[in-house]
Amino acid sequence: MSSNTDVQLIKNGKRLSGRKLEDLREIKIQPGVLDNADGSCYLEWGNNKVIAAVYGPKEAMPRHTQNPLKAVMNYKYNMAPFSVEDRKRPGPDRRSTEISKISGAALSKVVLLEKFPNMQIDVFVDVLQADAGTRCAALSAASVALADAGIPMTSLIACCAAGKIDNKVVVDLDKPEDNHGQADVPMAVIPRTEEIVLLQMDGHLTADEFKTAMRMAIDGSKKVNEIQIQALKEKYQGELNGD
Amino acid sequence: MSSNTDVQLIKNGKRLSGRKLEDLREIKIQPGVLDNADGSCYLEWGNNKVIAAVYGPKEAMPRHTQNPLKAVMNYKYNMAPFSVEDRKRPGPDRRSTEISKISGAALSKVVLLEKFPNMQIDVFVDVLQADAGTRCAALSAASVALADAGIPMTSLIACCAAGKIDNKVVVDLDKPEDNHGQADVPMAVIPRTEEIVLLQMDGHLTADEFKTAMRMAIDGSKKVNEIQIQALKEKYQGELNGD
Amino acid sequence: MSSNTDVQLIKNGKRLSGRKLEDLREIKIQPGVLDNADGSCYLEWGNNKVIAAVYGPKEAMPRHTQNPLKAVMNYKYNMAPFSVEDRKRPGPDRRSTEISKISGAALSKVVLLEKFPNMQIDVFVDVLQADAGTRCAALSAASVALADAGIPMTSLIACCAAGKIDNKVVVDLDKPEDNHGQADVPMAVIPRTEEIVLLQMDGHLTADEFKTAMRMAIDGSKKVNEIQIQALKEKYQGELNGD
Amino acid sequence: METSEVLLALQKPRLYELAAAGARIDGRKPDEYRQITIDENFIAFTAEGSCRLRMGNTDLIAGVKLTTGTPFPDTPEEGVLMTGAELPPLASSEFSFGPPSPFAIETARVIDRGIRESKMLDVKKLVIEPKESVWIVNIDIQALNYDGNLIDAGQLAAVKALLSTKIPKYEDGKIIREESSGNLPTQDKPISTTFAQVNKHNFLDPKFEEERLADALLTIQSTEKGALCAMQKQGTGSFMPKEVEGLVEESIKKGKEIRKKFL
Amino acid sequence: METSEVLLALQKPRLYELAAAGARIDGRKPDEYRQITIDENFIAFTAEGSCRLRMGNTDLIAGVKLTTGTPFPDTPEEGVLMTGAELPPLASSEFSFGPPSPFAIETARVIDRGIRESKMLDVKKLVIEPKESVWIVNIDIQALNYDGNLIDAGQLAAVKALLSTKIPKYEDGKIIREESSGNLPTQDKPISTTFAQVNKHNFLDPKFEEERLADALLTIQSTEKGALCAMQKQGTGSFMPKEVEGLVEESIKKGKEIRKKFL
Amino acid sequence: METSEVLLALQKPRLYELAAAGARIDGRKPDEYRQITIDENFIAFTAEGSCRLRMGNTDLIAGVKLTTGTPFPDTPEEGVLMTGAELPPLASSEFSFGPPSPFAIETARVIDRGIRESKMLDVKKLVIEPKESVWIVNIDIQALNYDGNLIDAGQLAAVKALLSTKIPKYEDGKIIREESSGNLPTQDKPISTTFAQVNKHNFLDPKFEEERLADALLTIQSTEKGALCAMQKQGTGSFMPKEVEGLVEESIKKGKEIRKKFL
Repeated sequence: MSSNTDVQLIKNGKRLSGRKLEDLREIKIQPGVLDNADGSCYLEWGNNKVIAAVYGPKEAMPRHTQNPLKAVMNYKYNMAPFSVEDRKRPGPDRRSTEISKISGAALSKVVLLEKFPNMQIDVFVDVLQADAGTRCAALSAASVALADAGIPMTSLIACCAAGKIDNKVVVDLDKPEDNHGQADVPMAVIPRTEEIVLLQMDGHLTADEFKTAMRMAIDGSKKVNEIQIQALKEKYQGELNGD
Repeated sequence: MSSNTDVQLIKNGKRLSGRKLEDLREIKIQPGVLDNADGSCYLEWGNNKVIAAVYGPKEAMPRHTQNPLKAVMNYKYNMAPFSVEDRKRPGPDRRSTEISKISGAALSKVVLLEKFPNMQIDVFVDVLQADAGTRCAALSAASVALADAGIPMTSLIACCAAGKIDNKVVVDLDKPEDNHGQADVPMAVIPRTEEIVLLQMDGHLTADEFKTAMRMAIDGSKKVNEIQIQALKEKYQGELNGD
Repeated sequence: MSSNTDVQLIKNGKRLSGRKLEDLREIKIQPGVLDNADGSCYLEWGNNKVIAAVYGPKEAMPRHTQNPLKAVMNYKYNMAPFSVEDRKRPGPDRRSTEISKISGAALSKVVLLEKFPNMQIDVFVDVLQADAGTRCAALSAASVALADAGIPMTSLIACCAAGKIDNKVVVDLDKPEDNHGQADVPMAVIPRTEEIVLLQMDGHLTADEFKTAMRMAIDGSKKVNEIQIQALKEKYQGELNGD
Repeated sequence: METSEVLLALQKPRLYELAAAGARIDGRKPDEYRQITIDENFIAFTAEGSCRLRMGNTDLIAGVKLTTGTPFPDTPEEGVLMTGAELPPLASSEFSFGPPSPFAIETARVIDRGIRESKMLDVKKLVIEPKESVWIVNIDIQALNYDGNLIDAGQLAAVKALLSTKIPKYEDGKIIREESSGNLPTQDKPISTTFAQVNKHNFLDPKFEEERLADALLTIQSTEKGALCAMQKQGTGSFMPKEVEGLVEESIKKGKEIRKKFL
Repeated sequence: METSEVLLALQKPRLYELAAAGARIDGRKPDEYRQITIDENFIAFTAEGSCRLRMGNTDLIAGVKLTTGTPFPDTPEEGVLMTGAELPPLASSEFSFGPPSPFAIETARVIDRGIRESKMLDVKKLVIEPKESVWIVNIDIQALNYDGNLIDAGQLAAVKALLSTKIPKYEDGKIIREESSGNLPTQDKPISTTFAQVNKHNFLDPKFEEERLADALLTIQSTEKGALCAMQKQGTGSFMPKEVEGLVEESIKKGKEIRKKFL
Repeated sequence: METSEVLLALQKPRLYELAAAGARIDGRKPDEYRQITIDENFIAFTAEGSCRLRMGNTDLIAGVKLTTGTPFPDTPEEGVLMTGAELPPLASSEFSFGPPSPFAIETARVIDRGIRESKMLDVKKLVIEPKESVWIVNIDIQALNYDGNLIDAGQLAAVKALLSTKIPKYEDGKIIREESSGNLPTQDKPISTTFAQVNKHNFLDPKFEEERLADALLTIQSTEKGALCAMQKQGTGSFMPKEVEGLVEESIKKGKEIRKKFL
C-alpha cells in the first residue's frame, strides 16, 4: 500500500465514490460472450472490465505435464496494454505470474479435476480496464466462464476484497482508495461454506481489523455470488425458453 | 516512406545515380559459392550484397511441424550487424520476421513441396550490405540458390521493386530514393506467366500510378530473371565443359 | 588486464597482502555441505567463497542429448548477485558461459564418463563472494564435490592461476592484483602427471615469463591438491571413525 | 501437423466447391462484409482513445495510449507511432503465449503501415520539444475472438480509436491524464480491405476458414481521396496483374462505403 | 508427471496418517520451528549487508547490495526496494535454470511484501537527490539447499541482512564502497510464519515434503507491534475463517519469539 | 546424439590413423595454414572497416561499426571495444538460430581477448568527451561457411578490418558517416594460431573434422614484438607443459609469418 495516506478518503461516513463502508461497486456479468472459447464471461466491476475464456478439458501438452490422476488447471491472468494509466508492456510480468498461480490454485478447489485425468483446462482472463480489485474481478469471471463451459464444479467461487482506508475497514477498494489506502485483503471463497480459497493481504491491520476485513470480504463475496448465479440463470433459462 | 520529400531526386529525366526512370541498378549473380550448403548464391544489386544458402530437403524438425502432404518451406531473411549505417543488433526483428514470412510464401508457389512430404527446406539469406531493395535481392538470390541445390521448381521467381520519387514512377529505388521517395512497391513474379507471388506497397500512389508501377516492377523482374538464368547457365555449362 | 598499471603492487619483495611472489592465499575446503546434492563442497580461497554441488549420474535430458558411449558433463558456473562489488544481474552471461564450457571440458578428462552411457552428470558451482581467481576456486571445489558424490575419476584436478604484476611473475592474483596487474594465467592440472586440462591467458607475457608462470601455476595447483586431499580424508576418515 | 490443421483441411473441399460457383460458406456475397458493430471509447477509464469492434465473430479492442519519449534521430521533429497486436490464446486455440508470432507481427505491421503511410496522424504536431521530447502514440490491438480478417477489423478499430483520442495535458515534464489538451491531430482516414483468393474467386473480408484455406490473400488500403497507401499479399498462391487492378478498384470503392458508414 | 513428483506422492499416505494424530514426519510439534542457525555478514567482502541462514536443511543467503538510480515517478522522494529469489538447480533437483519460476517469483514477492508493508525501511531517508537519484536496496535471496519454507527462512535472513547493512559513502555522483555513511534507516522488523495444512492440522515451518504435499499453505507476517503486514495463501485447499483467525494469533506470538531470539 | 555427430564420429579412426604418421586428412603439413584469401573493405558502403576472409573453406566477414556511448564507469577515459560472432545456420548445419551458443560466445571472446590485451587499439584516443562520450568499436564476425578454426580466421579478418577502419566525423553530437576524421588509432597487430591435438600430434589451423574430433585445442595469440597476449585451451584432452612451450614458440614464429604476409 502507499506510504502516502494523507488523502481524505471518507467524509461523513461516505467514501469518495459515495459508497458506504460496506457497499460494493456495481457489478455486471455476462456469460457466453466469446465464440471460440468453450466457455466465457465478460464482467464489469466498477470501472474494471475483464473477460474470461475457458478452453478444455483437452489433452495436456507438453506430454510430461500430464497427470494420470487429474487434470492440470492452467490459469493465466493478463493485463491489456491499455488497461492501466501507464501503458503496460504486453506479456507476463512478476505480478501477473503470482496472481495466476494463486488464482489457479483457488479454482482447483472446486473444479472436479479428477474427472479428467491427463487433461488440461485452460482459463485465460484478460483485464481490459483496471480500477483496483482486478484479481477478484478476474477470478469471479473465470468461475462463471467455467460454468459456462459446462465444467463440473462443486461450487462457484466468488471473490471480493476488503481493506483499510482512513483507519476504517471497508469493502471493495477502488483505484483512489487502493492508491491512498492502508491495507488490502483480496479473498475468494466458496460462498455456501465460507471456505477461503484465496487470501492475500498487504498493508497494516491489527488482528481485530483483519477479522472485520475478512468478514466484510466474505459478505461481499456472497453478494458477488448472487450476481454470478443470476447471470448464469438468465443465460441458461433464456436458452431453455428459446430466447 | 519518408515525410520528407523536399530532396530533388530527378533532374532532366535522370535520377541522382544517373539512371533513367526504367533503369535497374547493376546486378551480379554467382551461384554455388558456399561449400556446406546444398545450394547457394551470392548476389550484388547496386550496393546491396546478399548471400543465400539452401539446406535440405531434410526431415522436418521438431516433428510436430511435419506435414505428410508436403515439405515445409522455412525462409529466414537476416541482416548482418554491419549491413546498415546504424549498426543492427544481431537476431531477428519484426521487420525481418515479416519479410521472411511473405518471401517463404512466394517461393512456395514454385517449389514442388509436395514431392517431399514430412521434409523441410531451409532457405537462409543474409544481407551483408544494404542499399534499399534488400528483400527483392534476397528473394532473387534465394531462387537461384534453390536451383543450385537441385530442388525441383516449376519456375525461378524474380523480383524487383517499383516506386515513386519526385512524383514520377520509377523502378528499383536505391537508398537515397527510398529515404526521400513517396512510394515503394516490392514485387516478385513468375517471369513467364507474370503471376505475382509477392506484393507489398507503402507510400502514396493513385490507382493509375500503381498500375504503372506494377508494370515496371514486372518488367524489371524479367530483366532480373535473365541475369539469373545467365548465371545458372554459366555455372552449369562451365561444369559440363569441365571448367 | 587493466591498462592502468601505475599502482605499486610489490614492495620489498612482498605483495600488498603481505604474500611473497610464490605464496597462495589461505584455502579452506569442506566437502559434503549440502543435503540435496549427491556430492558437494564449500571452498574459501582468500576472500573467494564458492559452493559446488553435483547431481547425477542420471538419465540425460532432453533425450536427444544422450550419448550411447558416455555421460554428458554439464558444468554451470554462476555468480550470485551480491558476489561482486557492482551487483550482478542473476542469470548466465557471456563470461560465465565461457568459463562453464572450458571447466566442464577440463573435468571430462578425469571423470570416467564412459561408465555412464546415456547419462548426464550435473556440476553446479555458485560463486558467493568473489576476490579474483573464481574459476580456479570453482573448479577445485567441483572436483572435490565429484569425489564426494562418489563419481569415479582417474584423479582429482587442481587449479591455480599465475600472473604478472609490477613486471614480476607471481602466483594466485587477488582482486587488487587482478585489477592492476599485467597478465593472468588460470590453469587446471592433473597433479601427478602435470597434464594441463585448463589453460587461459590474457595480458602481456614474454615466452619466458609464460614458462615461469606455467611452472608457478602447476606448483600452486599441487598445493591446492594437498588441501583437497586433506579435506576429503578428514571427512571420510571421520566417517569411518564414526564421527 | 497439429490436429487443428488436419480438421481445418477437411473443410477445404466444400469451401472450394462452393467457391467454384462464387458462393461462400456463410452465404455472403463475394464483396460483402460481415456485420460490423462498434463500441466507441470502450476503455474510456484508462485509455486516451479506444474502440471495441466486432466484424462477424471477430472481436477485438484497439486501445490508444499516449506516452512521451525522445524522437528517432532521423526524425527529430516528429512524434512516434507504435502499433502492436496481441493475439492471445483467449481469442483462439490457434494462438499461444510467448513472443508475438509472425502472424501477429505481420498483422500489426500492416495495420501500422496504412495508418503511417496515409499520414493519418500529423506527426509534426506531436512534438513537445524538438529533438528532446515527443508524443508516442501507442496503438494496441487486443484480440478477444479470432474469426479471420484481423487486419481490416483491427485497422478500422484503430482508426476509430485514433479519431476519438484525447491528448493529455503536459506540464513541467509530467503527463496529466485527467486533463486534455485536445484531440490527436489527424488528416486522413485509411481503410483496409482484405480479399481471400479461393478457387480463383476473391472474397472480401474472409472469415477464419476462408483466410486459412485461401490460396492467397491481398490486403489493399486506401486514403480518403482514393489513393493507395499500403498493400500486402499473403499466402502461397499468386495474383495476376489484371486481377490486382480489379481488386484495387474494388478496394477503393469499398473504402469509401466503410468510411461513410463508420467514420 | 515427473518421476520426482511420483516419488513424492508415495509419501503422502504416511504424512497424512501421522497428521491425523497431530504428528509430523520429523517428530516436531505442530508449532515448532526447525533449528535456525545464522551466519551474520557472511558476504562481508562484497555485499553491504548479508546473512546466511539455515532452517533445518533449508540453507540460503540473503545479500543486500546498494545501487543508485532514479526513483519511480509516483514516489519521487523515496528510495527503492527490490527483492529477488534465485532458486538454482544447485539447491534442489526440483529447480531448473532459466527465467524465475512462478514459485521463485512468489517467494520473492511475499518476502518483499512483508518488508515493504511493515515499512521496515524508511525509504524517505534513502533519497540522494529528490526526483533524480535515490538508493536502490537490492535484496537477493540465493538458495543453497531447499528443504521447504523458503519464505520464512528468506525473510528472516533478509531482515537480518538489512539490519546489518551499511550505506556506502556517495560523493560526486560516485559510490565509494570502501567507506560507509551509516546504517540503513530501519523502523520495524517483520517476521514471517508459514503454516502447512496437512489433513486438517496446521504445521508451522513446513519442510519439503510437508510443503509439497500440504492441502494448503498460509503465510502470515507481522510487525514488531503485533500488527499484520502481509499474508499469502497457497495451495489448492482452503481455510475456514476461524482457522485463519487462530493462525493469525499464533503467528503474532511466534513472531515475537523469533524476533526476540534472533534480531 | 544428433545424426551429424554420429556421422562425424565415423571419420575419427581414419583421422587418428593418419595422425599417427603425422599426416592430415587434407594432405597438409602439421604446421601449414590453408590458403588464405582476403577481400579488403568488402562492406565499404555501410561499414567503417571490413574484411572478407577465406581460410580454406572457412569463409567469414569481419565488419567494424563505430557508434558512440558512455564509457564504462571504471574506465571513464577509454573507448570501448565490443566483439560479437554470428554463426548462423547459413554457414553450417551445425549451427542454429537463437541466442549465441557457448561455441559462438567463446569464439567471440577469444578473438576479443587478443585484440584487447595486445592493446592493438589505443582506446585512450577514442574519447570524445571524458566520462560522457566515447567511441564504441563494434567488431562483428559473420560466418558464411564454417570449416573449422573460426578464431584464427575471425581474428585475422578483424585485425585487417580494424587497420582499414575510418573514424567518422563527429560534430554537434552527431555522427557524420560520409566524412572521416582519420584512421582508427592502432598500436599492435595480434595474430592468433590454433592447434588441434590429434593422436598426440598438433596440427595448425584445424579444419572442421580436425577441430571437432581433436582431443584438445590450443589457441595462442602473440603481439608484433613476439609477446603472448591471449591463450585458450579447449576440448577434453590435455597438454603437457613442454608441449605448450613448444607450441608457444611455434605460434610466435607463425604469427610473424602471417603478419608479414597479410598485414
